[in-house]
Amino acid sequence: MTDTLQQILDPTGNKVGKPPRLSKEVLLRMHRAIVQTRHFDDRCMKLQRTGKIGFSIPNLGIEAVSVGAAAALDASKDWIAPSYRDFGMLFFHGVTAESMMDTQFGNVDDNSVGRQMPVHFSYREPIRVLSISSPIGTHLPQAVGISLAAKKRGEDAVSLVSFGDGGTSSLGFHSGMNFAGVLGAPTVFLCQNNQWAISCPYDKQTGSETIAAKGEAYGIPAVRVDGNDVLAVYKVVLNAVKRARAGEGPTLIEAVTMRMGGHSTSDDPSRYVPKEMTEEWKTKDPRKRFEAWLISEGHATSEELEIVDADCAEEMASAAKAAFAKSRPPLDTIFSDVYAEIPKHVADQRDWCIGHYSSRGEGVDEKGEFPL
Amino acid sequence: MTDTLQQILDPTGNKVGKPPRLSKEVLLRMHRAIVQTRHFDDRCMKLQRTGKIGFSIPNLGIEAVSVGAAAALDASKDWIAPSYRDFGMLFFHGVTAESMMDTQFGNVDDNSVGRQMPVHFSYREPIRVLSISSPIGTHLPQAVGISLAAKKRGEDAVSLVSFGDGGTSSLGFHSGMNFAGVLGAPTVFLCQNNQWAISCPYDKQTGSETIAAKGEAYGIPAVRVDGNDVLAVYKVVLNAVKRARAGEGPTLIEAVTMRMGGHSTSDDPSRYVPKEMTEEWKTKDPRKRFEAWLISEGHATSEELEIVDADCAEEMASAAKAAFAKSRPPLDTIFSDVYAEIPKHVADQRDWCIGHYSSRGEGVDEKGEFPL
Amino acid sequence: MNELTLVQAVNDGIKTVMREDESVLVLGEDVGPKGGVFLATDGVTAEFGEERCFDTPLSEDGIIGVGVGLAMNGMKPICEIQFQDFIFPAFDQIVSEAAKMRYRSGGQYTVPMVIRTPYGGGIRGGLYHSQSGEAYFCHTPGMKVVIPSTPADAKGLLISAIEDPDPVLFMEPKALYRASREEVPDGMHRVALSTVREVVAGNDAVIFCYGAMVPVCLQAANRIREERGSEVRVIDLRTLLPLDEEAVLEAAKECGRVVVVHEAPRFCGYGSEISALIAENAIEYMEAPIARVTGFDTPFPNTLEHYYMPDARRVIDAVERVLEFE
Amino acid sequence: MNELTLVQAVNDGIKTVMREDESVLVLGEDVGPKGGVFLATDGVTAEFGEERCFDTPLSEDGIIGVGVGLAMNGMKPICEIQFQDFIFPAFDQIVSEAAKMRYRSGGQYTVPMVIRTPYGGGIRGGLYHSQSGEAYFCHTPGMKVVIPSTPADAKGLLISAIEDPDPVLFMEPKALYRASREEVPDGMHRVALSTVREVVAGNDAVIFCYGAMVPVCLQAANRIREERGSEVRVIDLRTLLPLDEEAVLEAAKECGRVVVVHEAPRFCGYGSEISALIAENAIEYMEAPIARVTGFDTPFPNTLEHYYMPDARRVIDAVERVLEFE
Ligand SMILES: Cc1ncc(C[n+]2csc(CCOP(=O)(O)OP(=O)(O)O)c2C)c(N)n1
Ligand SMILES: Cc1ncc(C[n+]2csc(CCOP(=O)(O)OP(=O)(O)O)c2C)c(N)n1
Ligand SMILES: [Mg+2]
Ligand SMILES: [Mg+2]
Repeated sequence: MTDTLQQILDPTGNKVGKPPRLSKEVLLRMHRAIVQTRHFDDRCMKLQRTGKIGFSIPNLGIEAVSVGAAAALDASKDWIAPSYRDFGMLFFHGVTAESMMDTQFGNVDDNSVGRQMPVHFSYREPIRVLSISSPIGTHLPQAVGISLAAKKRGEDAVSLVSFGDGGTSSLGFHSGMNFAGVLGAPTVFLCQNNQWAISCPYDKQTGSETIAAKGEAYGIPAVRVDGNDVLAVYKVVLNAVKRARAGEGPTLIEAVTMRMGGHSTSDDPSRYVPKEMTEEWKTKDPRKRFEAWLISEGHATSEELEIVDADCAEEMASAAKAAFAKSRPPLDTIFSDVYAEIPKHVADQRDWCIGHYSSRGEGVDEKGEFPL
Repeated sequence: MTDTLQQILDPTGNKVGKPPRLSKEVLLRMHRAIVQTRHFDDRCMKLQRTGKIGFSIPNLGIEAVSVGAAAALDASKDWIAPSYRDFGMLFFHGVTAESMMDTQFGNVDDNSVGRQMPVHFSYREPIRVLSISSPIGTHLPQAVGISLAAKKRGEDAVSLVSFGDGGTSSLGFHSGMNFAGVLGAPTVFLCQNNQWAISCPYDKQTGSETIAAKGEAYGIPAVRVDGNDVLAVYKVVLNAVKRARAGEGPTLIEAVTMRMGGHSTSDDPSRYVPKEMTEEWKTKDPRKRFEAWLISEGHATSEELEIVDADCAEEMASAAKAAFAKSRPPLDTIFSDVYAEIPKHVADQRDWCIGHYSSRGEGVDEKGEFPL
Repeated sequence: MNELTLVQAVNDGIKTVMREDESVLVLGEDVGPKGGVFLATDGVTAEFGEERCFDTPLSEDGIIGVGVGLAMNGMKPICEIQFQDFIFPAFDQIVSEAAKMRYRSGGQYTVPMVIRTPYGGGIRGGLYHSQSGEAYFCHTPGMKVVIPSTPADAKGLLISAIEDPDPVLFMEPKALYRASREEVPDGMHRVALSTVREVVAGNDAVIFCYGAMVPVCLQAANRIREERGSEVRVIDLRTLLPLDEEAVLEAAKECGRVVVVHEAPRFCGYGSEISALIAENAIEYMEAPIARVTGFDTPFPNTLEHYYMPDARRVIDAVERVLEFE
Repeated sequence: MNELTLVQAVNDGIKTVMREDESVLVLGEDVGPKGGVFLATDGVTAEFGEERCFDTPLSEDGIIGVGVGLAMNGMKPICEIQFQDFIFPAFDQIVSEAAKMRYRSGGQYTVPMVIRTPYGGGIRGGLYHSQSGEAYFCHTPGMKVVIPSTPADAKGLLISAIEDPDPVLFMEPKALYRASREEVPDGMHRVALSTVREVVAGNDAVIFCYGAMVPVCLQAANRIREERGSEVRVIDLRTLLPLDEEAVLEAAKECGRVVVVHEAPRFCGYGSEISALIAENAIEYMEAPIARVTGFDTPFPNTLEHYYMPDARRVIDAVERVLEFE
């Protein structure tokens, strides 16, 4: 089970396994989420190159993992603890591009109130998306605690936690998997094995043949899936979610894929990624494969898909425009949310800060209003 | 390989596997180290009960793991990073009982200069024994670094790191195993699976069937051995040492055993260890088994073994007496060894401290001399 | 009311809240059937079952990380770290996660969690069973840090900490666990966080202290009164973060002579913040140097620990120096 | 001599020592072919091979833990932590192990290791790519903590740190990595640890600072001289632990008016130690409150980071308050 790579569509979109039963509507939502992610990435790359945002994370190549996994969750009760490379999860569940752009710009409408870097999303609606952290791996035990809380209350909610191949070396992988294995937590561990952790290749990250092989160390069943096959990802995640909901405990899923862009907008992968490797993986593109199948099954025509493409491009352009137009968060947001109630020393610093910068004529937002 | 329990002697001392080739002299050294450990433990328990030392760690039940493993090392070049429950490793390599008692008393001759609690031994001679730390698991990556340094210099030294079943949950287990697997470090990882981590039983420590199963997660070959069979432990550790020396990388060994006493002299295991479990393991005693075999093979007579027993009892009594008679470390040892050179602020504190306590007539050692 | 030791008061506090609030859980190493190595959770599993008080694997990162998750999803975990010296594997989960969750999520996610841990010297614990790491956590916005020094405060502050909506590190002075007994109110006894306690009144000088140093400073103040008639105020800070800075400044201004006492090393210790606060906001009231009586800037020793830790005589010396300064 | 930026000077320092001493190794995330995310190790693997400069798995605990072992067995590892914000998973290995190894083994084992890490704000890094955690490490006896502020010092202090027999945390102000260039001596240029640097002379007041705050304070002192003719001394502390306390006290006594500046939060920050030191040993020389100009007691924000970090204007304000105090 841990050795075979689960696959439903081969790289050309031919069926090699049994596709899951999914309505046309859901299939097209999945497709749209993939296309949205691509255009969001493109837009962010442009915004970063023109200095409008500082940073972003390309998803190119791994979109099927995010989208296939997200589609297996029930937004009314489940929790997602994503990696920073999971934009497709948000799109699938209906987070708006504008809201995500708000985070990219760190403007007043950003859910993290301009405190975090771009790509560190946080949502409670339309699905609970854990506030993303930069330190790698910390969200694994958290996802375990979250699902355990649900289990203790007798709810059948599950948490899905997503992380990279590099993330398997973190403390959180070890403690999260260990606690989940012992406590039978209803958590789905999804490793996006995209072959690289920034510049570190898989074989310098772990001596293990596969990531899936790591499950046994914790008594957690594991499965490997072709991460560029959105239907296969959906299917294995759905099985894991069902197991978790039924009280059968955690599952580890290794989705084998490839990071086709740089690590981030600041990275130059040509310094370390062999060209042949990129070339080879280009033939396995997750979007092309899925589109070929959608067309061959009669779920969509290629004209319809082109319209989706144009639509998503436009969606991202206007989302960026809207987010860019918003003001930055007001000065007092530096000081709020440190605690539920603001302690006196922090309040004093806030008052001093506002007084100081207003006496300098600064701290005034783009709209010309004093930002408080 | 990881599922079968390697065994040479069954609980009654019958051969069920092929004994390693070992000289009578070494076999008797191994035996003596086991007996020394027992008597050292007994003596320490008495010392603790009478308030002469604060604390000790009983080795009862696990002596064969320590001794079998230590016997596979070459004292001229190898390094031991022991757990705090490995007294037999030191005895086997000829550390004197008095020196170990010095640590138990934290007196002036203690290698840690009375800074650490009892059982936190540290040696460079007769074999390099890493200064034992209380925080669990920190010594695993250190042992990897140590062996890696040797490897980088082209030496064939290996490091052996020993830890408990509880230790497999620590950060250091994950990072140490991971780095060793990737870097091919010549480190032998020896897990003393004695079923308990203080009061936490094995099945609450990990969801894994065995500790050996954890090797694959790091690409490290693993083996399970009967930890109460000193010959079998010796054999599997020797194989691992040979692999490491030959440049074939790390091995994980799970020695299955049982902690027959309390976790420490402060612990009352009757609160949590099921009686039947203790009863069952009593029949598997490592010393009895080894002695039966030594006698049956003609390496010793039961009279000779009785002499060893009496001898070791006497050795521990006089070691304790000698260590007890020594003075405590002088006051300035609070301040030395913080850095290679004492910085001014620490020197100032030292001078103040000595001045202050001598003005109070304190800081004077038992011999009535000013301790500096 | 019952006469309880400090550790019994902690135990009573835990059980009292657990009876009131089903969402309160206990997790940590050996907290279950064994009742914790100091018996702080004695009988908790017996009364509330394994679902609500459970042993964990040996992983502080896991204890706190899982605790953060439990707290984010409606539970109120009380995480025990067996000795404060073993909290460092969880440092990232505490300072990067628990402390920053509310802030980084714009208030969408919060971590109402208590981390209980025994700290401090005096039990011959050497380097790793004696440390006082409060300063590490007090430099971490988003955390609250509480240290009781009496049984009644231990219960009252612990209950307030559990009810607090933010992560609280609750450090228990293990040297005082069984040092004395006092009457501890039954039921949901609360002591407000971020309030100090005047242990002894006085206006000639003030000693700021907390935890196991409180009885030491009390003894010092009493002896100074007996020996030279000076009235030295002793303030038990109780909550180190967020500190009641006004109370500290007021006492400093009223007394004009200040001594700060803690067991932890001096350099960048918690005492330096108290000194700095006063030197920044009330220096003109100071009639003497602001003295610190602390552990030394070395790791914690074993055999000689009683020379390392401040005792009444060392406090008296410092107070006298401060009183005599002109 | 070459004109180098600060990060180039770090690179030059690493290569220079590696040419001299075969036991020096570099390990960390992305330090190999990529040359580190800031290019501090650019070309090191190319020149010295993978054996001496190698990428590690994503585990700071492993980087430091393996580094400690390498150091114990004759190597001199330079461990890179990609951002100081990510050092916390290794906190236990640093404070419990590296810092205490010599002490607990009675000098039998030592850890001559350097931990290099970029720290501080100003690059729009938000909560987790901006922090200044020096105070956490300065409260840890056994550690040395060094922060350069110029290219020449970066090279000279780094070489001294590598040659030092004890573990050194070497924090590099990433905001200054490419801020300017200066001539940096070739070869084994050394700057002694535990010595401060006078950046500007003056006797009306003194500013103590380090790292990225040094140019900010320099600018403040220049503007104060221009605007009001006061001569403000600026001292770059360079080594935070062990601190040259005498130099600090001497400057404080000579100037009588003190401002301490850092980016990290104020509460229990490094600045509190400087204040406390002076309040304890030189209060009678103080003619004004000891002021601190610091980051706020909140996590580090992103969009508004330039309101969070002290700038020259904030420093000037504090110095003026101190100068005008009567
Ligand atoms: C604890 C920690 N160390 C280092 C980093 C810096 N860092 C950010 S992403 C990354 C690589 C992550 O690789 P992987 O987990 O495979 O995810 P991917 O980027 O490939 O999706 C590193 C080293 C970090 N964020 N956190
Ligand atoms: C990081 C850390 N957490 C907790 C402890 C307290 N503690 C000391 S020994 C121990 C149990 C260790 O069990 P195991 O590793 O199985 O070794 P054994 O005692 O059985 O030999 C615990 C929890 C510690 N020393 N270090
Ligand atoms: Mg990756
Ligand atoms: Mg054990």
